[in-house]
Amino acid sequence: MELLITLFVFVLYFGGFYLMMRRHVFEVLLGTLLLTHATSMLLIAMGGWKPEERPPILVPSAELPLSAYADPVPQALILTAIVIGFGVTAYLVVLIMRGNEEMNDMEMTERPREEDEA
Amino acid sequence: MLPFLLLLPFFGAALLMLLPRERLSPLIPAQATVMVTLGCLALLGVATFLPPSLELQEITGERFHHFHADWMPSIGLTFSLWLDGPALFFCWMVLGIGLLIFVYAGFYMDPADSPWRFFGTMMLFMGSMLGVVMSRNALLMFVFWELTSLTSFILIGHWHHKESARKGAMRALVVTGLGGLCLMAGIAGYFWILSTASAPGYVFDPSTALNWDSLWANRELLLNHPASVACLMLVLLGAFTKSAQFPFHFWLPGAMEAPTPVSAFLHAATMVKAGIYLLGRLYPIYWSWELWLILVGSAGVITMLVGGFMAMTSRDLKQLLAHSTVSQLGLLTAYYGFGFDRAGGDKPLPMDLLLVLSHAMFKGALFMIVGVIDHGAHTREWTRLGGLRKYMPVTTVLTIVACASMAGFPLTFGFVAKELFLKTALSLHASSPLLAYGLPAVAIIASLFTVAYSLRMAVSPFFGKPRDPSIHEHDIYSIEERGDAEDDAHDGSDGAASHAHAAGVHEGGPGLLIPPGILVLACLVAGFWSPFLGDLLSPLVNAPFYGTESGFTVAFFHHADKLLWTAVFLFGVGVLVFLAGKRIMESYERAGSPAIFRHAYEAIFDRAIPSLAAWTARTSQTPSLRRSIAVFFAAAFGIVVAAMGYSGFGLPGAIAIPAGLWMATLPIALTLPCLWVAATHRVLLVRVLAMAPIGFFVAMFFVFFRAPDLALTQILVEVVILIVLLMVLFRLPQRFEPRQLRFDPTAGAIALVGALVMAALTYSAMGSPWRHAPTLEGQPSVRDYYLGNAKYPAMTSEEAAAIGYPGASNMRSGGGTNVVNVTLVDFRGIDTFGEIIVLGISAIGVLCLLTVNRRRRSDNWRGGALDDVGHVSDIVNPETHRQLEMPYRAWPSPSLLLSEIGRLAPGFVLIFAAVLFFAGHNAPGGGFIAGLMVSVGLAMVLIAVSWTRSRHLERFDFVRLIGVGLLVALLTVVVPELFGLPFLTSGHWHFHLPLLGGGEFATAAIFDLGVFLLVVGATMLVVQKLGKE
Amino acid sequence: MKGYLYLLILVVGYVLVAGVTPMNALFAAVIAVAIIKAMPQFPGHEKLSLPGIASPARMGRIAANLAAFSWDFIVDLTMANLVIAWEVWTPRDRYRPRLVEVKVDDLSDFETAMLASRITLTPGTLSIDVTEDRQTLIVHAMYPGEDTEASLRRPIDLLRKGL
Amino acid sequence: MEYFTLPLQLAALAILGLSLVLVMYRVLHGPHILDRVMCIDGVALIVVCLIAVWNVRSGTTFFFDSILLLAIAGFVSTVAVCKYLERGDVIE
Amino acid sequence: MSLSDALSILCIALIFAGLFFVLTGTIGVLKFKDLYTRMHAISKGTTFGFMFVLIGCAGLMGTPMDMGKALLAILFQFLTAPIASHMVGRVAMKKGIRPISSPDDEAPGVPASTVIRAPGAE
Amino acid sequence: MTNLILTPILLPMAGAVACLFLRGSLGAQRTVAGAIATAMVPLALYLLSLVWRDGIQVVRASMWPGGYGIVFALDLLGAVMLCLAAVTFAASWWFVAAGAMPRAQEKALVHPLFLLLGAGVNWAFTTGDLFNLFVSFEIILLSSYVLLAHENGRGQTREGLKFMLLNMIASIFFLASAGLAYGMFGALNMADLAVRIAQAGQPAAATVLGTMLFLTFGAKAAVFPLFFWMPDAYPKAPRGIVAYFSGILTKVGVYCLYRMFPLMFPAAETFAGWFQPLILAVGAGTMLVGVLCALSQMTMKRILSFHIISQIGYMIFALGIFTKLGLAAGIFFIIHQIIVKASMFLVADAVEVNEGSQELSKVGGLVAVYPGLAVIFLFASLSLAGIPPLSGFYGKYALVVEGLVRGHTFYVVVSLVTSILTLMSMMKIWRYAFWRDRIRPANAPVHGNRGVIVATGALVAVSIVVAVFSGPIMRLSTATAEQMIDREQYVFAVLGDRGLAALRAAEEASKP
Repeated sequence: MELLITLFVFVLYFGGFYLMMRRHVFEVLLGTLLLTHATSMLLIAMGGWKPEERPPILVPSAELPLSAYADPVPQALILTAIVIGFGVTAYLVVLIMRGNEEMNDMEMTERPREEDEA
Repeated sequence: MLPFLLLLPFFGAALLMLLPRERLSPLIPAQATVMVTLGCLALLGVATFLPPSLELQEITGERFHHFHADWMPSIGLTFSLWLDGPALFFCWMVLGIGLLIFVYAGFYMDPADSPWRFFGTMMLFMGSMLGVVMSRNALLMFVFWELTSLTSFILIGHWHHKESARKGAMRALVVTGLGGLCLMAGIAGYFWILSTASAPGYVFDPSTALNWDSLWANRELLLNHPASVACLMLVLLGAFTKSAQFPFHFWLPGAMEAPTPVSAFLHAATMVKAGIYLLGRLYPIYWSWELWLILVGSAGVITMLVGGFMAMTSRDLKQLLAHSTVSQLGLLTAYYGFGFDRAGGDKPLPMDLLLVLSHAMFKGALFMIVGVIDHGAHTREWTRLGGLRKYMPVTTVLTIVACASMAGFPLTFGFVAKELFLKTALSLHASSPLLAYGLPAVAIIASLFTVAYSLRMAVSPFFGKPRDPSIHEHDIYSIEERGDAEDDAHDGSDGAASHAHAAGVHEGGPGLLIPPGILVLACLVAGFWSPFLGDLLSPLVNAPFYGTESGFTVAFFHHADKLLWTAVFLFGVGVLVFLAGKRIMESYERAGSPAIFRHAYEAIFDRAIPSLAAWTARTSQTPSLRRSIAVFFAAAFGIVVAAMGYSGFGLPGAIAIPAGLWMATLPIALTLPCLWVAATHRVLLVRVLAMAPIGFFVAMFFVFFRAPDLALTQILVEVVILIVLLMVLFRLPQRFEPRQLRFDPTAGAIALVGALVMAALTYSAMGSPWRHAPTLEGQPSVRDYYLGNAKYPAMTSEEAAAIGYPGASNMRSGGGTNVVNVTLVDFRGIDTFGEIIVLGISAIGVLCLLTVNRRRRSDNWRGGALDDVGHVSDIVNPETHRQLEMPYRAWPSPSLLLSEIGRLAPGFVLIFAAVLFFAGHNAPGGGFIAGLMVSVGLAMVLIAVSWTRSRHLERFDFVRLIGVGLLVALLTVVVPELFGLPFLTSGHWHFHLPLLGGGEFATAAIFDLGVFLLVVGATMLVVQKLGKE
Repeated sequence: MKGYLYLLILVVGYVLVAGVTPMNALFAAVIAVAIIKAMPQFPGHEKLSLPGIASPARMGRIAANLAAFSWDFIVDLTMANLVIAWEVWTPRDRYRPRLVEVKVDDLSDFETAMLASRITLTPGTLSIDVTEDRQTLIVHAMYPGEDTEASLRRPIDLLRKGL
Repeated sequence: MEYFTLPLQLAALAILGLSLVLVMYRVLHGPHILDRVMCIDGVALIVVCLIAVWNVRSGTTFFFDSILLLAIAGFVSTVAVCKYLERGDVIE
Repeated sequence: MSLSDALSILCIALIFAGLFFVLTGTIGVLKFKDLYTRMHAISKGTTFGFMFVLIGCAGLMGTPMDMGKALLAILFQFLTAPIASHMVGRVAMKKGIRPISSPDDEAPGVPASTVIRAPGAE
Repeated sequence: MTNLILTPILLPMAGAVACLFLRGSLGAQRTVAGAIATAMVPLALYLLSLVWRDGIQVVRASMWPGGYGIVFALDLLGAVMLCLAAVTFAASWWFVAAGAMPRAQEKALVHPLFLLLGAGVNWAFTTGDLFNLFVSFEIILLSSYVLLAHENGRGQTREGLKFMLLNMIASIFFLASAGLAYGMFGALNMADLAVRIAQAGQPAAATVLGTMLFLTFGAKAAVFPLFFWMPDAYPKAPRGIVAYFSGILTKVGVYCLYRMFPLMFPAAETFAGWFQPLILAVGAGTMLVGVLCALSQMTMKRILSFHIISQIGYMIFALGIFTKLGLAAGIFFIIHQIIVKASMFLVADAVEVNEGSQELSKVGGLVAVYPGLAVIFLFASLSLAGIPPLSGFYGKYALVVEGLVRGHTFYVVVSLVTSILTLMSMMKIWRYAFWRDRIRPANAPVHGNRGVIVATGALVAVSIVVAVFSGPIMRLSTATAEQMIDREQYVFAVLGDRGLAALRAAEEASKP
């Protein structure tokens, strides 16, 4: 699993980084989505993977050792990160829309003119 | 006493700044300034004549008034003042001349010409100058040193409407500021040398290390350190720039754009002497170095020569004086330069108090006189003036006497000083004959110029016929001549002068003549009584610094043999030079004045640096978003790769993949084409759709990693983001333009490196043995702690006591079996608290974006997604699909089926959300997931039935819901405080109800409720506002 | 009536998922009522407040008809999938698709919707849309025959009887 | 449970994997955007099945919520995209 | 062989039956020539397969709650799958994608037997 | 009062909630926000005195022991930053409340957003957990995005987008680094992490992790190659609030760097070999590039924005020196910089509010009309340029001395060159806007607003206070630096004696 998740992380990061560097803002937005995914994958990998693990939901009846459960810490972190990413993305999406509305420019190569500062 | 003396002018300045200037007479500033100066003089008098009752200075062996307060002893900055000899002398000089000039300025300046600012700044300057000379600590001196530069800047630019004034001020500031920085670096260098030096018996004390006396006492350390030459150079740069020494002399003439009192006070009498003063302080340390001679001596004589020549060739009397000041400052500098290996023995020269004093007197007077001439004749160009003696008799007399002093004519004070200088120059001995004879020779040539321009000053304006008769008429050509016709209200050379245009050429009033008159008189008196003056000043030269036998032995014709002949020679040839002066000037002007150093300055500061700056801004700063991001990535990855390379970051060996896991390669393999489509397709919507499976695959990986909560959240977030994206999408252009689709190899390469870096980090971190190792001494790892304490209390009372909350042990446990949820609401509840705030802010932000100042520009608005996407030929493949030739028209209403059955479905969603919410603590779910679920359900309702059938959702104030959610969460965070517990402490109880069975309740559930409400509010606010667009 | 059915489904759904305890049932009822009351567009919102209790006989008839409807449905569904499977797994393409109209002018909106769903899950047919006047259901049929329209209307009767 | 042996599991997963690949072809290739939309729903269902089988394989039941959610997700996204394509606005 | 064993085997059989239908649906999606016919495949095949797989898996795992969730999911799916396909078909019609009338129909005219009244055309 | 150190976080949050409920009334919002903004200053000062007197203050969220639950720990560094944030916040708030922006805009939730921003900043200064720091960063960033684009015109959306995207990248780096910190060392608590890094003895992993964190916080602090998001965005921020942006937000990044390196990566083999050259080089580049870019700008706020960057370079340089005196100089510099930079922006805003523009080509001759503003500007700008005896000098000088003593001569030279260029560009503003003949843009508002000048003056007065009490403040900085260097204090406060013992043992073991 280590190799696989590494591969997945690689693929997602590659796509994310590449899209972030494109000229069209919408591609950049997709890039941020991919980067969020990639980072989630990176974080989930940090908990390690063992074949016999169970989800970190305790089974009171079965006296299982703690090592039988998956690491809850990265999961909690990712949950927080996903939510934050969600909030940021929602805002970003609307910002892009507004930016396009105002500047009529999806590429963002020019600085807005200073006389806009009225 | 000393602090009062020092701070009095500052208080005065502050007072002038704070007084209500509208209501008070504009004469008050001048009067106040004079009063303050008098007050300072009084204090200084007391300090001078009251014997210092304080302790004996160990090093200097003399008794001074001194004052010490710690400021920042660790970096060598202490508030140490003293009134040793030179300080005392300079204080008297500053205050004395200051008093005269302030009186003069009171009459000179137009009361309408910002007198508050002017006198306030003048006072500030006076205080700073006092600070410079009174500081015992070199760094403290630097503090005031910079203040003088600054006040000078403001004063030069007093008439800021003139471009030349602004330029001159800027130039003065930059040059002196640069020098100031060098000085600071030099002082820092001293501190460095002293702090790292070691010598037998030497103890480094940062608080006193930079005192002048301690610098002198430790001069051996300073001289023998390898960096001492660099330090010397730096400090000298400071002094040279301040005193306008070659090659930094050019700023001083430019500074003459200032009002005349300023020129007289700052740029003739006092501020430019600060550099000389500094040389005087350093001289006892360095005098035995030949390097000192080379640097200081040659700078001095060259400045003398250049200044003298420039003065000769000036038309403007004020410029003439400015250049003469440069020249005289060169003389003062050269005086110190000549200290090396004097014939008289291994004794350093006495401090040049006589020279300084004499220069201050005659130059201050002359500047004021030029002001009077300007005032009376409306021009300062001697090529226009002439025969003024008829109109300005007093001025004529004063000028002649002052110029005599400047030229060093016998019987004047200037002669005494000049004699002292020539004596020193002619007795110079150096290792190289070039120095030993060259420097005095140059100095003597420069002195010729001195005679010549003194004559020019004294003769040309006053005798002969007016060279330009028009100046007697009532015109204002002088204004035009100086090229600032733009503003005649404030123009003229001086403010007051402009009022006098109508009066023709006239003598100045008594207020303008008495102050220079006093100075001129003093020149004469001091000349006659110079032996007495020498006796008076001698004790002020600190004996230990300058040798026990130091001091001035002043007499006329002290060394009658050589000096007399030299003087005669000087005057004889000087007159000849004067006679040839006009021709020299004209040919010089024809040749075009080279002004190399000013041009060099301009080339550097007005052209090179701005263009370098513009270049930097152009290259480093791009408006393009894409390039910003690319550079950002490239830099970041480059640094990380370098870090890996440096640290020998390695990867653990490959780990075999268990058989059943090979299927996990499938989502990875399928992600690649998804990425391909997401990166290359022409239609935005298709790219969005291509992202959706990636989200599912990520959720799959969460499943592989046993993270049910994450899978749930991921899926829900994916859906909500899709809905939001779709709501926005049709306000964007629907398709990419072909040039936007080109592959970008650079981006690809950077992304490849970045992805490799991240993957390598992931892989190596997964192999780390430290993650689940027990932390500290026998404490469980974080993971084990969370798992172990989520349901059952594991904390003993001792442990509870150990962390400061005895008695808390019984309460402590998460009280739930879903460890992730317990972590979210309990172990790391504060993270969740922050996260919901982020969500709330984001929703509010969307609200703001959509409502505040919304101006939609119609031409920018690209709507009409329907047709745009529908008829795109590359979507509807023309080979396989042709337009349906059926009269099938658009439906005006939404789908019947969707609204009939689609509205059943949300009920399931909502009820399932309730399940997830209540189950959350013990099974996958929780407030956040339930909240998203409810939002999805509500969004589904809206999609199915449109706003018309859900008015209450349309009108609902979700901001308030966000507020309620935040409030609930905040209360759960804060309430434990009331019980004296740390915030967010939760408790949980089992309860049993009849008939219904038992249950469990944790206060964390209330927190979860807050989360739930906020999530619903935030998500729905976004959906609502976007949907109503 | 529809409201109660919906309520029942919701409560059962909750209990099924959350565990069969009285506590959960109570919870579920409260939440389900709240949901239905809060969302006026949910079926039954208007009628939920009426205390109309059907007679046991009628309830029994409804249950029986529902069962019949369900059985019919399951059979049809299975058939549909087998047909698709046959079409997919045999090399020859047999389908001759057409668009077919089904008159639904005598049905209420909800019944139309139910029928359309039903049609989608029957062999070889897929409901595409209802015309604007709500008179006709447009159906895509893989194997249209003469009796397609009639056979498609068959579930309506079952439905009619059921509710 | 013990009858669901590893080969069977792998076979089940392989079938699902194959289905996933096939349906992904439509998602990625189209040709019409509606094909993609329709098949995304299919992807969601197949992923659901994958998760279900995986659950059985790893012996946990905590993923049934995800299953329900994925089904909901597939439906909502399909409807939303269709509505977008049809009317330009998702919520009107 | 106990009852539970039998049930297990039944469940496994259900799973594989479901998988068969899922695969059928997906192959159909690949094989059929136009959008509408593909919709047949996906809306029937995968939904049906999904039901079997879910019931099978829930049966194997055994807790009633899981079965409840599976049933809820299936119910939901049956409720929504027709709607989804209807939405797709509706948009397809609206976008003017014409259905083919036979598998080898590449560029046919309007199918003769089909009469579609345009709403509001009269 | 167990939770006193959390009041600076919770109080503004409560205020924000109240403002959300009082959405209809601007007056009520102002009352609430103003009361909180004002109360924060004494509160922060009290907390500073508390920390000064009693040592590091620790609160353990939900009572979980340090290393497991989230720990909030306020040491001197954090307390100093809290004070600065509170002062800047108050000044900035009063500027807004004096009517710097149109009423309708101000009513549109500016106050709650600003309060949340303040809460987030205070949070970042207080927390002791790496991931929690990330969360607080997100609060800060999202509220600053929203505030930045709030006015919805003047190209704010576009600049807001750039600001947001580049910060998002930094956030992603942060998230990845936090994850890696857990993955590599198994801890998120910063003290725990410090102990574990020391225990693990894996310089390679520590180096890479530290580099990632450096990039993250460097990006937030707008250091040289990573600063693109900032100079275009800040001039577009709402009037008044921009002072808080400029004063505090980038310094949060600097604060994190100051927190991170002494605590986690002081080990010689990682720091001296890699981090020090890196930090110094980045610092030098930041100083120079920032100031050079500033020189070529023609609007006040853009000039000032680039100066933020340039001055960040000094702080980074101070970190690179990494000695007690160097860090003390850096902290002094931060103290000075936050206040002065905020007041500079307020000056620019005051000009904009009164004259309708802050472009140098459009305004001129202000010294005659607004003498008070001119004095304020002069104090602030000279202080920024490091002219003694104003507050900018001391930090700079201490930096120069310590740089020379530690042999970083090249960087000292760079800092001096930067200094003169700073002076030049400050005087450029002075020359254009304050000197010259009076120019007034056509769209200048009819009625000036003197209230904003008063708010500006108050902040400048604080900077003068800093200059006057530079001695005590230098002592405070030195004490702070001592506490930073002596990481055992922090570890002990957070983890107790077991943590301390573990740290000591690890340090013993790592010594050859």
